[in-house]
Amino acid sequence: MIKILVQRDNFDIGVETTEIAKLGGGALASFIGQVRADNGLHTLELEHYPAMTEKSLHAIAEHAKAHWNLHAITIIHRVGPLPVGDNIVLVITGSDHRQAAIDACSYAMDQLKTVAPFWKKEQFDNGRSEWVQERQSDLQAAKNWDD
Amino acid sequence: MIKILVQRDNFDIGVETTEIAKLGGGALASFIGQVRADNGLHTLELEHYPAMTEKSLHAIAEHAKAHWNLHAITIIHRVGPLPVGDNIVLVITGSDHRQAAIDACSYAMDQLKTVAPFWKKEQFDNGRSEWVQERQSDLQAAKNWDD
Amino acid sequence: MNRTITILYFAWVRERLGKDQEIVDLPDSAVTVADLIGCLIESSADHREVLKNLEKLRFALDQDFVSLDQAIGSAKELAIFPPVTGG
Amino acid sequence: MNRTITILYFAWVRERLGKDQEIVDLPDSAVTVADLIGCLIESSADHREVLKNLEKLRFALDQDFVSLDQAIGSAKELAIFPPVTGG
Repeated sequence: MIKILVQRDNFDIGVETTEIAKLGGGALASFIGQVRADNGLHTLELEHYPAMTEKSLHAIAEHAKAHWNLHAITIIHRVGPLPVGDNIVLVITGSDHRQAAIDACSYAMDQLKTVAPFWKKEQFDNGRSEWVQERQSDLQAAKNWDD
Repeated sequence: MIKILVQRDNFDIGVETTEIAKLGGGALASFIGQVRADNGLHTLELEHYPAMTEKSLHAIAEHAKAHWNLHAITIIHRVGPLPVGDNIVLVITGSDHRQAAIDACSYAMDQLKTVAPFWKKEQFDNGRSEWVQERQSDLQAAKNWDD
Repeated sequence: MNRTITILYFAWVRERLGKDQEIVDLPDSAVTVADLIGCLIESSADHREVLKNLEKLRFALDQDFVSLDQAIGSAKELAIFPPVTGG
Repeated sequence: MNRTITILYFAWVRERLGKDQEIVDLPDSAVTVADLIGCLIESSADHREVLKNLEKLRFALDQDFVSLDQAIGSAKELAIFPPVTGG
């Protein structure tokens, strides 16, 4: 099972985990990214390129599923204005083996950060706003999966 | 926050995730292990050594929290008879950084498999039962964190 | 037979140009993405300003990342945006 | 002044011995865990049978893993069990 959702609404890790657990396997890894209260940050505005997002998330999920022999992978990414503490992204992987589940989840997150067409704009308490810049550490993390 | 529970009851990943999310950080990694339907397996019976389990899980959690600078780590391990599909173990880590959260979660699972005093007995549909044996791959996985 | 292509802009590229897309004529001389960017740069001072540092931008042709020397071929859509920052 | 120590058994060790714990006298000659295991082996045919392959067993003294050459010291509790299989 591959499940990709890009939505304004929140997600529920319990519901998504139960859905993947039904497929068996016994090993479920997940990652949630949330808006962190950094330096007076108020809201993160998430913009994306819908046609390409869909394509890009499916490609990540399909590679992860095939490479780590997953039963299932769910990727949910939110868009729109997200206040501090809100969920941004959820990845869950289901496998027969814990290391495969964890590695595939980690891989999907690294790819999400570097190839999926999302852009974050930070809006601060003082009214200032700023587009988030790419991080070299994210590029390196994604690159490390190439070998 | 370090939260360690060894219990017969099930756990709820949604509830546990929400608790860790309240501490901030923005990066939450989790792993769930469940009873897998292998070769006619009916029930897994989980036995443990209560005094040592507590000590051992705390040591794992404390090392993970210090080494990866976590905000929080929750480890819940079930004991007693667990039918196929049931949850066995949950680890959730909360950090400022996704790789720290994921690595700490992976580390805790590897340690759980090799130093926490739990024993699994498999009970099969045909009435046969058998104690699970240690796996070399688990020992190797735990060892890989030593360097 | 005048070919056209849709140009999409995202994030600060969209904000600075004040538009999220435009449809442009594709001259026969525009073979690669770089050629097309050259035409856009000629089209206004805003374009010239926003597109001056190409190494700060990324390009997707029909929803696939491409480099500047990629041939446009029969592509319908070129997206121009800063490096992605999702996840 | 007779010292005693509680021996705990788990998993198939417990099943084969038919008990989950026993309290044993600790002779002055028993300095290390190996010495104590030696005394247990002498105590019954069941013990001898179950404890014959020590490399298949693990030992915890007052809830810490120890090797056979560990000194017992003032420990109150020795646990004997197969390799753990939790998680």
